[in-house]
Amino acid sequence: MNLSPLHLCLLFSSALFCVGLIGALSRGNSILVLLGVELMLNAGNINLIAFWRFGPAPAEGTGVLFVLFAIAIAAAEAAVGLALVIAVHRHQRNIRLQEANHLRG
Amino acid sequence: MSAHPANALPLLERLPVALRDACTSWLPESWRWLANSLLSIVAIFVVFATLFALLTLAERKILGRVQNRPGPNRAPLPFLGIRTYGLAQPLADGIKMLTKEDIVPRGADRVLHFLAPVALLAFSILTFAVIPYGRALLPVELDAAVLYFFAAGAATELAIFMAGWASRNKYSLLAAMRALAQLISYELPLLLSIVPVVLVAGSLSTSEIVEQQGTWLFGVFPQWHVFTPWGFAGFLIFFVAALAESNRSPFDLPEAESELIAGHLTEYSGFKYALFFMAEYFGMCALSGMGVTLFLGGWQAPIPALAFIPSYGWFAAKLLALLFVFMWIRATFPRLRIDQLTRLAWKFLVPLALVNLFTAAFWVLSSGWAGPLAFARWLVAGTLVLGPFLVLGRRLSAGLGPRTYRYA
Amino acid sequence: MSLAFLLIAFLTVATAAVAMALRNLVRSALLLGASWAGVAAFYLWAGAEFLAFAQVLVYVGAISMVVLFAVLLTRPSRDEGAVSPASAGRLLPALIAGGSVLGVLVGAIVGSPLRTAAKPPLAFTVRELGLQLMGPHAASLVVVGALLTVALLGAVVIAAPGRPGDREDPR
Amino acid sequence: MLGSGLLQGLAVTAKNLAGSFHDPARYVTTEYPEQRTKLPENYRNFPFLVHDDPADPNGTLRCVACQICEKECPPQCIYIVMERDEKGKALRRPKVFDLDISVCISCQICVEVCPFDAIKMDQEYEIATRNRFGGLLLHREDLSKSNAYYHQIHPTEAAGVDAALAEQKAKQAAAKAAKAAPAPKAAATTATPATAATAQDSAISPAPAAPPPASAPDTPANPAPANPPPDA
Amino acid sequence: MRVPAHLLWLIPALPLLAAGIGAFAPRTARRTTAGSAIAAMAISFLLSCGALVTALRDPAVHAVHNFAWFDLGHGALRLGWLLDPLTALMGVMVTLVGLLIFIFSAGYMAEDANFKQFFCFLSLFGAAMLGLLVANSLLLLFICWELVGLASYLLIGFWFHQPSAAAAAKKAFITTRIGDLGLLVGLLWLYDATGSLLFFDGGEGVLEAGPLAALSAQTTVGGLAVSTAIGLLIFCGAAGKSGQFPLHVWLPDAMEGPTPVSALIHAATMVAAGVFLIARVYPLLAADLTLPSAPLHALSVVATIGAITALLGAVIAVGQNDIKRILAFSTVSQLGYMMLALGVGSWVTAIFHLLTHAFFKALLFLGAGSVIHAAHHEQDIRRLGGLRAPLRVTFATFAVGMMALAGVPFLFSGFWSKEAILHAAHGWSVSQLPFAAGLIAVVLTAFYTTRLVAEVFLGTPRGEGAARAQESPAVMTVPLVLLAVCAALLGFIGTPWWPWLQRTLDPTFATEPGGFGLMAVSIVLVATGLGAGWALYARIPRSSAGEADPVERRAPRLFAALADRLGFDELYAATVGRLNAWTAAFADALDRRVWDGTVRLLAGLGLFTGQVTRETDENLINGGFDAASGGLRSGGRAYSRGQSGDTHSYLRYIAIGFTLIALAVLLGVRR
Repeated sequence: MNLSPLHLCLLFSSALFCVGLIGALSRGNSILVLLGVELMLNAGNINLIAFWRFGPAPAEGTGVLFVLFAIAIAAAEAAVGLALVIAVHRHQRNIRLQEANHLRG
Repeated sequence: MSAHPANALPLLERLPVALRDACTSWLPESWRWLANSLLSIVAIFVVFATLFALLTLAERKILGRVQNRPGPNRAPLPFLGIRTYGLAQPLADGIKMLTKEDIVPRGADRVLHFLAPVALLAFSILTFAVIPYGRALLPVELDAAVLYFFAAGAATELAIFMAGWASRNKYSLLAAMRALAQLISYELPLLLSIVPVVLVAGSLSTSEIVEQQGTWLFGVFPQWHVFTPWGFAGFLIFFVAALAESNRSPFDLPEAESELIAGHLTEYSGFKYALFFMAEYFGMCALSGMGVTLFLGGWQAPIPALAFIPSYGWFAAKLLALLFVFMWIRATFPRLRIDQLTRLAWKFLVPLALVNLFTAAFWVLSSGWAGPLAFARWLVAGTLVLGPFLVLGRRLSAGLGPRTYRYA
Repeated sequence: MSLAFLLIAFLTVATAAVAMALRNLVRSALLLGASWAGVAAFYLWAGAEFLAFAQVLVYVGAISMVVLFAVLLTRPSRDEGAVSPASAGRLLPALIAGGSVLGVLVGAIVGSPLRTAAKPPLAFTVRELGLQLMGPHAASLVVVGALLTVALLGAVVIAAPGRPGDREDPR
Repeated sequence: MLGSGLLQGLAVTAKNLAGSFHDPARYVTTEYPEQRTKLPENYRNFPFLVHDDPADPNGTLRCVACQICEKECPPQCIYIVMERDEKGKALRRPKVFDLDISVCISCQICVEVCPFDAIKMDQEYEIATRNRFGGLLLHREDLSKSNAYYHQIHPTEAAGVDAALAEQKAKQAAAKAAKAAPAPKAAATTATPATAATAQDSAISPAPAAPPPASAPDTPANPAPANPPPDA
Repeated sequence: MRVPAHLLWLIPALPLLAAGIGAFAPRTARRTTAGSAIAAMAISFLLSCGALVTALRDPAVHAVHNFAWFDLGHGALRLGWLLDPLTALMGVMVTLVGLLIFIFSAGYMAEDANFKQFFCFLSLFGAAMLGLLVANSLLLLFICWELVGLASYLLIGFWFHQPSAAAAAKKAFITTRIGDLGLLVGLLWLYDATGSLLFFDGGEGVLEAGPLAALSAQTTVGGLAVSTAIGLLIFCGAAGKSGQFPLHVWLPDAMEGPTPVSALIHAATMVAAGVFLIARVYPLLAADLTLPSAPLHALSVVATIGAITALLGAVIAVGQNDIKRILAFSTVSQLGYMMLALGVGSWVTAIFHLLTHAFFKALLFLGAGSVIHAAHHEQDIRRLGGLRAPLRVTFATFAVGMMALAGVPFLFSGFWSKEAILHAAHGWSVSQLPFAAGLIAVVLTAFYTTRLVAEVFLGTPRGEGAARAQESPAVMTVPLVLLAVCAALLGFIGTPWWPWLQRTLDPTFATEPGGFGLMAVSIVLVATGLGAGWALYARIPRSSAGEADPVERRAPRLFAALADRLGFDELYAATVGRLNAWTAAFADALDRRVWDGTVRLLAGLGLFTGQVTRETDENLINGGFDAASGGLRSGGRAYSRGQSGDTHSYLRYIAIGFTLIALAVLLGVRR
C-alpha cells in the first residue's frame, strides 16, 4: 500500500475526528461533549490545510483563509456553547446532557 | 541568530555572530545550523538568566534607595568574605532557593504542580525568539513574529491556572482565577495597542518594524513610533497593559501577600518558586523588549551620529531603561483593588486603544499631507488622542477625588 | 513524509483520546489544550505559520481559558461526586458509531487515488494572507467579525445571571 | 487631568532615589553593627543596680535589699534575698538579686519606688541570647553597674541623683553631729523587723523559676559597716 | 506664510472644530470651550493674513479651487473656494474683529451659566461667516448664509428665558427669511439660466463676461433683463440680512442678545454679509447698465433703498433712549450708506466703509457693552451719565468710535470712508437725491452721536447702576483699545491721496479731482451736527432721569414718533400680521368643519363594512379551518414524540446516517 503524505494527513484528521466523535457520544458532561465537537472541528481544519498544502494551488492560500475563518467561528461556537452550559447549570444545577431534555416531545 | 548576511556590517556589529560562527566552523555544513541554533539558545538563556539575577538585585537596591536605605549590600563572595555592594546577593538567594525544602501539599495534583512552573518558564523563554536584539541579532526570522510573541505569551495563562488548580488550595485556585481574569482583561488592550503599529508598518515581522523606524526627521529627530500621537498613546497603553500582564506593581494582585495569601504561588517553595520568579522576570524582559521593538525604535540609535555604538548596545540601553521604569513604578504606586483593576482595563484602556486604532488609520490615510496640512494632521491626531483620554479619564476618576476623613 | 509529522499526529490523537477518557475535567481540558497545540504544530509543519500562531492564540490562549472557567463555574456540588464516567449504555453505541465512521473514512481515504501535486516552493506569506483577506475575502472577513461580535454578545446575555423575576434554582 | 497625580508620585520617588546618593538629609539609614546612632538620653529598657566603686562592685551596691521594688513590681520579675552574716543578722545588702527581663515590662516602677536610688533604667539593648530561660535571667553580678556608667548613659538624671545623695548625706552628717549617741541604737532597732521579714520571705518563697546560681560567688564575709551611715 | 486657494477651507474649518468641541464638551468645560474658540479664531486670523499676503501678490486674479460635490443628472453640482483681495480683506477683518470680540466675551459673559454654549454658538457663527467669505459658489454661500442666520437666531435668543429675547430671535429669523426666500429664488433662477452657480470658473462662472452677457441679453416680464431680475432677487436677501429699509425692523430688536453678539453679528460681520454679497455679485447687478433701454436698473433700486435706509436710520436714532438701540439704528443708517455706495456704482468705497464701519461699530458696541457691564446692566441713557470719571478707558475709546462714526475729519477712519461714499454719490449720473439724503444723514449722525456721548458720559450719574460703576477688567478693555487704534488709523488706507484699498480691490479705480469742495461741505455739516448736539445736550447736562429730552421739549409729537421708530412695527403688525392671523383662522375653520366632517363620514362607512365582514368571517369561513388545524395539531403531537431530548441519540443518528450515506456513495462509486 503506497500512501502519499496527503493520505497520511487525512488519516490523521479522521482519527482525530473519530476520537472527538466517540468522546462526544460517550460522555455525559456537556463540556466534554462540546470539547469533542471542537476536536472534530479541528480535524476538519486539518483536512483543509492538508488539501491546501498538497493540493494543486498552494500559492492561492484558500485553505489557510478557510481555516482562519473556521477558527474564528470555532471561537464563537465555544463561547456560545459554554455560555449555554453555564445557563443549563444555573437552571438544573448540573450539566448532564441527558437530563437537559425539557423540550422533548 | 542568522537574520542577515552580515558581512557588510562593521566588526563590532557582527561580533556575536562572528564569534558563534567561529565556534561552529569546525562542524560539517549539515550540522552547523543545529549547533548555531543551540548556541543562540544558550546565549540568550545565559544573558537573560544573568540579567534576571542582576535585576532582582537592582530592584531591591532601587526600592531601597527610594525608601532611603541602601538595599542589600552585605552578602559576601563565597569563601572570600569580601563584600561587593551586594553583588553576591543573587548568588546567596539562588543557593537558598535551591536548598530549601520542596513542599507539595497532600492531595495536590503532583504532576501539574510540577509542570506549572516548568511550562510557565518554557513559554516565557519562547517569547525571546523573535525579539531583534541587534542589527544582525534576530534568533528566528518569522513572518508573523508579533503574532508568535503574543501566542506564546497567551499560553502562560494556562500555566498559572495549572499552578492554582494543582495546589488544591482554595486560595490558590481563587487567586489563579483572578489572575486569569486580570491577564485576559489586559491581553485585550495589549493586543489592541500594538495593532496600530502593525497597521502603520504593514508587517508583523519585528525586524521589518524596527527597520522602518530607522529614519530621522531633519537628520536628528528619530522617527520612532512613540514620537507620533498614536504611537505615544499606544506605547502608554502597551506599557500599562504590560505592567498588568507581567504581574508587576501596581497590578501585582495575583501574587501579593496582602491579597489572597500569595496567590497561585502559595503552595510553592524552593526551586519551583524560583522558577516562577524567574518566569515573571523573563516575562517582564520580553514585554519590555517587545515594547522597545515596536515603539522605541528597537536597536536603532537615537541620532545618526551615535550609530557607531553597536545596535545591541542601544537595544540593551533601551531595555534597561524600560526595566528601570518598571521598578520605579513599583517603588511609587500603591496596589489597585481588583474592581479598579478590571475597570481600568475595560472602561479605559480598551476604548482608548480602539480609538487609537482610528487615530492610526487616520495617520496612515493622511500620510501624504504636507505644509500646513502636516500641522493639521498633528492637530487632528493629537485631538483624537487627547480628547478621549480626557473624557475617559474624567469618567474613570469620577468620585475618586481626595477624601476628607472626619473621624480618622 | 517525515518523522516529525508522525510524532505530531500521534501526540495529538493520543492526548485527545486520553482527554476524552479522563474522569477529571480539568485534566481533560488541559490535555485538550496540548492536543490543540499539537494541531498548531501540524500547521507549522505544513507551512502555515500564521495559522499555527492563531491556533495557539485562540485555542490554547482563549478557548482553554473559557473551558476552564466553565468547568470551575459548573462544578457539581460536593455530594454529587466526580464526573460520571462514560456509562456502558452509552459507550458501546458510541464506539460502534465512531468505529463505523472511522472505518468508512479510512476505507474511503485509502481507496481513493489522491494525487499529490508536484510540490512548488511555498510562498504564501503573511502579507499575501493579509492582501487576500482585505481584498477578495473582505466581505467574509466583515461577516465573520459581525458573527463573532453577535456570538460574544449572545454568550454574555446567555451566561449572565437572569433578572430577579426569573425562575432560578428549582431545588 | 488623569495622570497628573501619578506623575507627581513618580517625581517624589525619583527625588528620593537621586537624593539618597548625595543628600544625607534624605539618606537617613545607618548601617547598624558598624554605625550606631546615639540613643536619646531618656531612652530606657531594663533596670540595673548602681554601685559606687568599680573596684568593689558587690560591696558598694546601693541596694539594701529592702524588697520594696520586689513588692511593687507589676509582673513580679524581681527576686531578692538579703545577705546575712553567720549569726543571722541582716547585712542590708542583697545576696540574691535576680531580674527576669523576659518578664519585665520596663515600667520603671522599681526605679520610682526605690528610696536609695539604687535601681535605675539601663540603655543596653543588645541582649539577645541563645538560651531563652537562663540567658534572660540577670543576676546581681550582671545587673551591677557603676555610677560612672550611670553618668554616662543618663548624665542629667545621674547628676541630680548625686546631688540629692550628697545633700542627704550632709543632712545626716549634721544630724549625727547633733545627736551622735543614739544613732547606732536606732539603727539596730530599725534593722530588726526588716531582718525578720527577710528571713520569713526566704523561708516561704522556694524560688522555683529561678534556680539558685550555682556559680554565684559566695560573698565573703566582708566586714562591711553594719551601720548604714558610714563614717565620713 | 502663503495660503493658496485650495487650503482656504482651513479658515472656516477651525472655528467649526472649536464649535464641535464646544458642543460635545461637558457643561462645566468653560475654559476648554472658550480657549479652543479663541485659539481657533486666532489661527484663522493668521491663516487669513497668509491668504491676504497670497492675494496681494496678484490682486487682479481670482484664484479658485473648485470641486464636484455630487453628481446631478448630467452634470455635477460643484462647489469651490475663491481667493481674491475682497475675500482676503474681509477674512482678515472678520477674524480680527471676531478674535477681539471673543476675548471681550470671555470677560463679559464670565458669570453666565451658559458660558459654554455661548462660545459654541460664537464659534459656529464664525465658521459660517468665514465659509460665506471663502465660498466660490452661490450655493455654498447660501448654505453658510443660512448657517449665519441660524447662529444669529441662537445668539439673539441666547437669554431665551426672557420673552423679549425669544421674540426678538424669532423676529430676526423670520424677517431675514423673507429676504432669503428672494435669494433662494434668484439662486434657482440663476442655476436654471446658466447651469452653474460658481462665481469664477475659468470663463464659465456666473460673474464672468460670457454668462453675464447671455443673462443680460434675455428679457423677462415687464421688459426686465434676466440679470436685473436675478440681481434684484439676490438683493432681497442682502436687504434682509443687512437690515435695509423695508426689512430693517429686526435689527434694533436683535439688541436683546448679549452685547458681544450685537457687536459681532449686528454691527461688524453678519449685517455686512449683505453688503459683501452685493459686492461679490456686483458684476451681475451691473450687467444691465450696458442696456440703455432697460426700464429699471438693478443698481438704481439698490441706491434708492440705500439712501432711504441711511436717512431713516439716522432719523430714528435721534429719538431712541436705549444705548444699544441708538447704535443699532446707526448701524442701519451706515449700512444704508454702503448700499448707496454700491448702488451708485462704487462698490470699492462700499467695502472701504464696510471695513472701517466694522471696526468702529464693533468698538462702539463693545464700549457700550463695557458701559452696560460696568453700570450693572443699565441700558437707558437717561439713567446713565457721568461715567467719564470712573470709566476712563471706556470713555476714551468710546469717544474715538463716536468720532469715527460721526465722521470727524482727518484723524478718524469714518470720515474718509463716508467722504468717499458721498463723493461717489455726488458723481452718480441718474439722480442727486441719494446724495442729498446722505448729506442730511451726515448732520443727523453727528447730532445723535454727540447726544449719546453727552448723555452717557457727561453730567452726573442719574441712576443707581451708573453711580456704582467701575471700570471693566483688562480682558475687556484691551480689545477696546486695539479696536480704537484700528478705528482711528484704518481710514488712511483709502484716502483720496493714496487710495491703496480701492486700487487693490479694483485696479481700474481712479480718483476724480475736485472732491475737496465736497469735503469742505461735509466738514461743515459734521460741525453743524456736533454743534447742535453740544448745544442741546452737553452744555446743560440732563439733571435727572425723568427730565424730558430737549428735542422732546421743542417738538414732542415728532420725538414721540421717532421714539416709536416711525411706527414700522405697528404698521407691519397691522398689515402682514393681521393677514397672517386671518389666514390662520380661515385654515383652522376649514380644518375643523369641512375636512373633519368628511373624515368622520368615511370612518362610519369603514365601521359598517368591518361589522359585515366579521360576521361573514366567523360563521362561514372559520369553521373549516378549525377542523383542519385540529387535525394538524394532533399530527404534530404524534410527530414530536421523536423529539426525545437526548442529544446523544441525535448525534448517534447523525453518525449512523453519515455512515450509511458514505457507504452508499462509496459502493456506488466502486460499482
